[in-house]
Amino acid sequence: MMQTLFLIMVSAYCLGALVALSGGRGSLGRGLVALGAVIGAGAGFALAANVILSGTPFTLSVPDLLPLAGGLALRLDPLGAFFLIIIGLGAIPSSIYGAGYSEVYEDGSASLRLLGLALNLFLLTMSLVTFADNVLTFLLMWEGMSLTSYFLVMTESREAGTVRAGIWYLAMTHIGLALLMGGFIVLMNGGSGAFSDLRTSAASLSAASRSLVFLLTFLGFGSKAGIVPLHIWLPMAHPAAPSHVSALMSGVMIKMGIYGILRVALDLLGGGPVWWGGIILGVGSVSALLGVLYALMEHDLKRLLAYHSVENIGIILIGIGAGMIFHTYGMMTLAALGFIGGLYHTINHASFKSLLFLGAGSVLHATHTRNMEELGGLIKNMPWTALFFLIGSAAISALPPLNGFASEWLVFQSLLGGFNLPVPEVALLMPVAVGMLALTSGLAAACFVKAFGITFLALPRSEAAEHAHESPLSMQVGMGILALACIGLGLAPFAVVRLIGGVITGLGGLPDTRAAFTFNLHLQTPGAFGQMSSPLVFLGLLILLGLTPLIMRLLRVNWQLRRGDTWGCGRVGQTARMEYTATSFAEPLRRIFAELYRPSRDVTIDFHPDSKYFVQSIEYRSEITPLFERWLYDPILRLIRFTARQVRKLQAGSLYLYLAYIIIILIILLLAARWF
Amino acid sequence: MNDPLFSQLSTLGSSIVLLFGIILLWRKSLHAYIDAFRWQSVVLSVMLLITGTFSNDHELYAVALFLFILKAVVIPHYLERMEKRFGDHRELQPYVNVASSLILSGMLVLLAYVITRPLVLISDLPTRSGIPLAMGLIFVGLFVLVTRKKAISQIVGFLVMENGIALLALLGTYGTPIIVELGVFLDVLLGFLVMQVFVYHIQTTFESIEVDQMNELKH
Amino acid sequence: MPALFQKIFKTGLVTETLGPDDDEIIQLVHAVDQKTKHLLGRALAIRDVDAGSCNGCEIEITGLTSPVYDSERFGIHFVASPRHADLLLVTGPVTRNMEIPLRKTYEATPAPKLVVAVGDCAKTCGVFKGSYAVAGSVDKFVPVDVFVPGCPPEPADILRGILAALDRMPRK
Amino acid sequence: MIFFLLIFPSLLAALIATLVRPYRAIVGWIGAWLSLVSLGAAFAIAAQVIHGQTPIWGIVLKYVNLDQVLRADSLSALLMLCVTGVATLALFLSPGLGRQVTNPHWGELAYSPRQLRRYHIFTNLFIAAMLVAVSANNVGVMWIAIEATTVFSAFIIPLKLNKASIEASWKYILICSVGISLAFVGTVLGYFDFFTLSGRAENALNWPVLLATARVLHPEVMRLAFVFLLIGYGTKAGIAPMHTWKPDAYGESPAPLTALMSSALFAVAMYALLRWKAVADATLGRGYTDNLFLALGLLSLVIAAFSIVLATDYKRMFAYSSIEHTGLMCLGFALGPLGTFAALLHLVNHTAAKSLMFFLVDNIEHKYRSPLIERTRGLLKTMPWTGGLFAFGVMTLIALPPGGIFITEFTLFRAGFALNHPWLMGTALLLLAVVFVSFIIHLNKMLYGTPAADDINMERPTERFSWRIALLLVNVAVLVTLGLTLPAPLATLLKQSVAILAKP
Amino acid sequence: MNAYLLEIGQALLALLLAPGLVGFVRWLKARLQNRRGAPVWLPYFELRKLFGKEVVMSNNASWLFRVAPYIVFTSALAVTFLIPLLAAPLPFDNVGDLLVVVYLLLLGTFFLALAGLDPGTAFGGMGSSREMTVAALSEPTIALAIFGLALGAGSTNLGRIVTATLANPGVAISPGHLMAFAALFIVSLAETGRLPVDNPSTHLELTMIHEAMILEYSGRYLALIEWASWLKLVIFFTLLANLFIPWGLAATLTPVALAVAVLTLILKLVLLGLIVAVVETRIAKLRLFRVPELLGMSFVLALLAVTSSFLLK
Repeated sequence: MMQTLFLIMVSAYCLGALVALSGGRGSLGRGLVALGAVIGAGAGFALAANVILSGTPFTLSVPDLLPLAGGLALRLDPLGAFFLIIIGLGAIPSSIYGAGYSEVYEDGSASLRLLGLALNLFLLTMSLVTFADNVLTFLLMWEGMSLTSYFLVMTESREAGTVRAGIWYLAMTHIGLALLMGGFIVLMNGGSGAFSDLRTSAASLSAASRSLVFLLTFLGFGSKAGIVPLHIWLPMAHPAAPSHVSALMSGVMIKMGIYGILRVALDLLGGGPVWWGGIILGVGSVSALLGVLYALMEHDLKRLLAYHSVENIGIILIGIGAGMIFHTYGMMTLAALGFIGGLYHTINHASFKSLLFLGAGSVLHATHTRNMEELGGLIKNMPWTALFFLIGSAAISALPPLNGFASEWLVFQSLLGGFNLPVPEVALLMPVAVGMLALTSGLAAACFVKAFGITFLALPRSEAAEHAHESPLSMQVGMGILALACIGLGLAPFAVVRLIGGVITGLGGLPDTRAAFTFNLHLQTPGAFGQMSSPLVFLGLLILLGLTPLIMRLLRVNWQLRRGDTWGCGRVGQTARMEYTATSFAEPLRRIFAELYRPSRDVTIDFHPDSKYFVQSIEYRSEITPLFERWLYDPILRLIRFTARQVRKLQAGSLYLYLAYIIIILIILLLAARWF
Repeated sequence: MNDPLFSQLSTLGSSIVLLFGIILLWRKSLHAYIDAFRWQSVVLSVMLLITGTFSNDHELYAVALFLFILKAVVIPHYLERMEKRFGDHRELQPYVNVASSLILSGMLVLLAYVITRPLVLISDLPTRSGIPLAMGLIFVGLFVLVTRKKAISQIVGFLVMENGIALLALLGTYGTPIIVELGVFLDVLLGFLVMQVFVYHIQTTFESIEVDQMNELKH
Repeated sequence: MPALFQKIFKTGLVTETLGPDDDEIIQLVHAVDQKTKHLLGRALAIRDVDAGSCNGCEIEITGLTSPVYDSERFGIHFVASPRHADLLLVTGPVTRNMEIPLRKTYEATPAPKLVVAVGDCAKTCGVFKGSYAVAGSVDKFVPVDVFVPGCPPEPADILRGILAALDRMPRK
Repeated sequence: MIFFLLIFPSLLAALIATLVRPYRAIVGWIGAWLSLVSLGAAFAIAAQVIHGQTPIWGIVLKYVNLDQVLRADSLSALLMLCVTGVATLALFLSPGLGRQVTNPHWGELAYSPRQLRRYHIFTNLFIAAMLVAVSANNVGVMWIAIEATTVFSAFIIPLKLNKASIEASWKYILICSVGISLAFVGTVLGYFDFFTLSGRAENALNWPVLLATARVLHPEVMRLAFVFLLIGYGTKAGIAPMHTWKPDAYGESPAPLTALMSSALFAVAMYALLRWKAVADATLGRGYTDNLFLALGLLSLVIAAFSIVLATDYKRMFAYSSIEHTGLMCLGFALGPLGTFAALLHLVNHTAAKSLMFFLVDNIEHKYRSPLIERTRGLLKTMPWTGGLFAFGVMTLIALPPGGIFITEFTLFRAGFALNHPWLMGTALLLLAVVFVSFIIHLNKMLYGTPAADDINMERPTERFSWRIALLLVNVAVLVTLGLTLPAPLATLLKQSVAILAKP
Repeated sequence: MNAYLLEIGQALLALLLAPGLVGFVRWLKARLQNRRGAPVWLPYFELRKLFGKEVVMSNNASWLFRVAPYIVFTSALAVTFLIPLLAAPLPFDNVGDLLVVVYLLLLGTFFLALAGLDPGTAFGGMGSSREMTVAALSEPTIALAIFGLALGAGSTNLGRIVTATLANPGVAISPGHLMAFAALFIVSLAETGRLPVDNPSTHLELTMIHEAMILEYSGRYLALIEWASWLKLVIFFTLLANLFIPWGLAATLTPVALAVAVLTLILKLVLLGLIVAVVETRIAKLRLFRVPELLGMSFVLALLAVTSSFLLK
């Protein structure tokens, strides 16, 4: 059964890729390419569900491939299966959506062949990452995933900025790979690369080596996940890619970083000293806060969403970091709570971020702009997209009863458990994280009021937005599936938590903590630290929402409604220029966090030539300082360029110099040979 | 003749060979370079003959003959032809002036002594005391290559270095096996011919055989 | 802080009380009180529209909210948006520039609604009559329920006007 | 006999090219098809070696004992495969075959018959010299053959006589000649040691004999000798700081020669160095040579990495990439059996990848008529096949899967960490990251965008699939195969070679 | 069954008390301004009036504009089922804890802010922007205050917090508790749009926060929104009162106990109303960009509260 599903998965992706390679044009071609991806993802989803429900891993080993490091070893355990489910969750709707979305490339502005090929291979390699059971298989699939996604990013290579985005993406991802490679190799300690051997060899490593492995892999996976300050590729690459690819990258691919962190830190290394968790927690908090703060300043819809991915990865890491800290102190139930919170947020983020990117894609599809300042009023022409985007916005803002809330609630709960920690210094991390997490979610809500409000509400700010049209059915279906997932995941935390509880059982010595939770309609944390029931909250809201108008009707409330002009203090006509803009919406926060943004303001006023009392135009420009670019990346790049310029001088063109090198090295080595 | 005499002779010969190498550094005209090289080669062939006699190694006679023909006759001939054609009789302007060159070459010979110390200690040949001189000559040849600006002077430097190697082989091992020796001669000849061809090319393309103007290709 | 509250308590209530045997004006006010109770659930939201007045009327209107008159005790309060308002208090002659805003304000007010034109100018354009900038009296543009004469009318007059307008309120 | 089949076809081709004047296309074709014989012979030798036989050249002349002058073990067989493989490719893709003679579009880049004749003579001689070098039993003969490669290749670097190519070849000749002379000094010193121990012997420079006696040789002498050999052959292999000729020569030679030099010639020089390293290791123990290799390897990596950052000329960029890979292989050969294995496999991969790159670069340069990265934009649009393969090649070179270099670099780093060189390997990883990023930047510039020249049509790609592209797909196939799996015969060959080179 | 009736009853009670509380605060403020002021029950009449009026809606507004009031109202109303107005623990105690309460209120704010943007006026956008800014900045304080409360009780469930404090009265005057109370009080002022953050009776658009968002609303929608915001005041006051000083809450569902509970609740609300009125009389509205400083102070207070709880544990 599992074997068959696996074969279906691999062959469907491959067939999809082949169809793409043979052209993949026209609605049939695009449909077939998408079909391959959908079947592949579906089979993967089924396989993963099978593994999780049955609890028995799926294994497959091909020793003839990659014989240098133990062959291609595949093993899908529940943890991998969980992430495979996330892939399925993101891939199925995105592929359906992509079938419609990629129609815009039929005019030859991008290669449909490359897009379809890379998309299917991307999904395949990403799926296989979760299967990898030895180091080389893992790295190979990891790199395959990065490479194919790079080509996906480069789809619209003619657009300005895409090439730059591609470079940054590939560079960051490769630096990540180098770190991973280093980490894994230290972990292998000269032995075999099979994960089962690594678990045993990890125990024999020295504490310093273990910590080195942890740091290297954390940074390596973190660069993929988009932790601050390694996040800078996200806001470049995600907007550049086609939207369904952005959805996959942001919704699914960066989660592989989370998978890797869990796999290595928890599973292979089996946990470590408390500062590991502290680092994860700290990085998570900072990522969450900075992610959302930068998102607030963004007016490019997709860049905004990309920064929110940084934020949500931060939230996930807060949960995981808390879990790691508890794990260190042997507080397994609380540890499980932290991990469950993190993982739950992972799958939730996959659903709502994919949904939001697909929504942004629909907007882009209809208006050809991502600049929020040129959008507006789309809710009238694109009601479905607006509804789906609204659901996504509410979910990402952690509004009950949607899924974002359920997981943030769990993360909060695990942090609140922090007062049980025996060491006060460590325990004090928790309230700080609580504060940052709360600020983050508040700012996220503000940001999505901006994103949804400026994009979809009020009057259209440009010609394009005015003539927007609803996206085709396939795109709506893709978004609809994800919107349902957002609602469903929000309403069934009891089931999801149970599943995740099963997934993490046994990792790093975590016991089966499922019994510590109650799993009826209420979600109850261990020791009844907190309880809630999102289905009941939903039900209650629904009942009240129904009852309120009903009672109002019964009480004979005046039900008349008259349409009129917007009240604007009596001004003659309302135009879009009078609306609040995204910039002005974010202005208070820009001022409040000016220390961070260090905004530059540039106001130019043109006066009428005859009189300085008549202003002709005012140009206002304000930019925020890109902190990390300026203080982290620029110095490194400058250093490299400086070194490069020095090294270039070696090759100065003079033959005498070249011969002199030979003599000098000869003399040095001869003297060395004589005396050393 | 007995061993001490042979030892004396070989050291003397090596010294003379090295001296011709150092003379190069002192002289300033291409013509003098070629002359020095020619005489050096002559001394080297004589040494080969002597060594052949002492060690009863008849292959060395053949080697000596080859060496003489190649390095004392053929190559100097071609060098002179080139010199006549391209030499502008101006003094060579080395990168390092003569005084410094001499001091540096002295230091290089000293370095050769230091480096070849184990060789001298290990070897039981009567010729062993000349080994440092041979190594010194190799260094001096390299030094000429690095500091002299004309293509022809570089060729001479290279040939001097080759002589140094031949001397080293002679003093250390009474010459390498004949097949290698023959191959080496062939290579030297071919290499010289290629270089010669290139000197023509350089002259026609750059209108001068000053090598230091060839620094367009960089970075 | 103690000083502030000391002063508050020392001063006591400054609002004029409404005894049953007071003069006519206060009787009126009582009437308004009664009316609003019945008609508008005792809460009357007023939006003031300055259609071009000399601001004399505005000063008097402001007097309404002062501690002395304290119109709030009758449930009369001023609001920031005509959407929230039940009654428009229009002052001054309607200038050309205020013609459209006045109409729009009227349209923006949800029914049931009333219009009280305050001051002589609102009815006759007063001294501004004939000015190139004046478009006409208030009733030319919106249906006026009550005119309150006076230049400017006293707060009590305004209250009376409001009362009269409430009489015209359509019954449910 | 088998050696005859290996080496003679090239000599025959050179002879034909000499005799037929003026040059005709048929000469090139004959040479190309003859190279297949060499390739077959190389495969036959490899097969014999795998089965445990040691082919030798069993000819005894009266005065000169040629009994074992040529001999093949698995290391030689591996190198023969590399050399003949690239040689076949180079000869088939040589100028003078098919359309390249007459295409007027190329203007000054087209070759005259005289140049083509020269090209075909010396390329074949060059190949023959390399084959002799890898099959020579006597390290002296090996030296001679390698010296000969310098001479032959020097004739064809300036196929077009212009300032740049003459400058490049003069530098090449002098640097390599000096280097190779130093290698001879090393050889002489090695022989000196043997000589002082056991007197005069004709077969003393035969590698197996040398290896067998190596254990009793004097370490002091061997240390000196190895320094000379390292500098000498290292010059030829392009190890820093003796690498300086590489960018110039690669930048200015005709593409097939560059391909041969960057992949085959480099491998041959490395091979010579490895032979001597085995001997030196037997005398000195592993540590000494390993440290030298590590030091120079790392230096090469540093210089190459930072030179690539600011590269403006894509041919020179690939030359620096060669230096980078040289450095990596040096590291590998110093890292025990596993490292040696990885480095050898890396050598094979690099041979396939680099030759592929230089043939593609040739296509690109013909189209864009400029080696500058700045002027070479929009490759994927203008030349979809070349551009695609180019992207594949670059990505393979910077160790992205599915190219084989990914696996070998991984194994190499594994070996390094296993031998407790974390700082060294960490530095190397960082440098590789610098290389990676720089390459990606350059690659992206070339693949996308709009070309500077007006006459290059962006909208309708003119490049079609041809047998020239198909031939290059062989390289791709090799790389992908080696990236995903390791065929059993090759594995045996590699393991045997490692056994020869690295005694654990 | 009785318990569920109690749930409904306390929701109705909250709905009923909300206008009265606002009216009381207004009346008190009027008295402190030496005015007679409107009667306490005026807000009830306002509601009745607004429900009786028609709705005028902007042409630019979308369906969201019409849905938002219901969501705002419903989310606030839903909260009243969760908080211990009269008794603890409630039957719905495990449906939602303090975090659910906070996020349900955020749900209302979210939609109200969207509705503010919908008609496309500058004021609406301004109000939304400011409202979300203040809401976001007060979030961490609330979360930390919850943390502090939960620390004492070992749970975030409201019922548990109440019972824990009742069982251990000393907690109520612990420094952590007091500081958390102060912090939450400041945030309550911000969240419910009171001075010094927002002036509920301002007519000046440029200084508005909450009012600016609802400038476009009229009739029944306005009524719902106003009611919801008054409800919010009750909710926050109840939280302040009953979580920190839980005495008076009915532990059993006897009529007497409930009557006492109602009375104490009203008493507490009156007391808090008094405090608010005094505060509002005493201090002026802060400039918008000084609000973060105030909220920052409350955050520090909350953090200190938590820290001191840790140290005293």
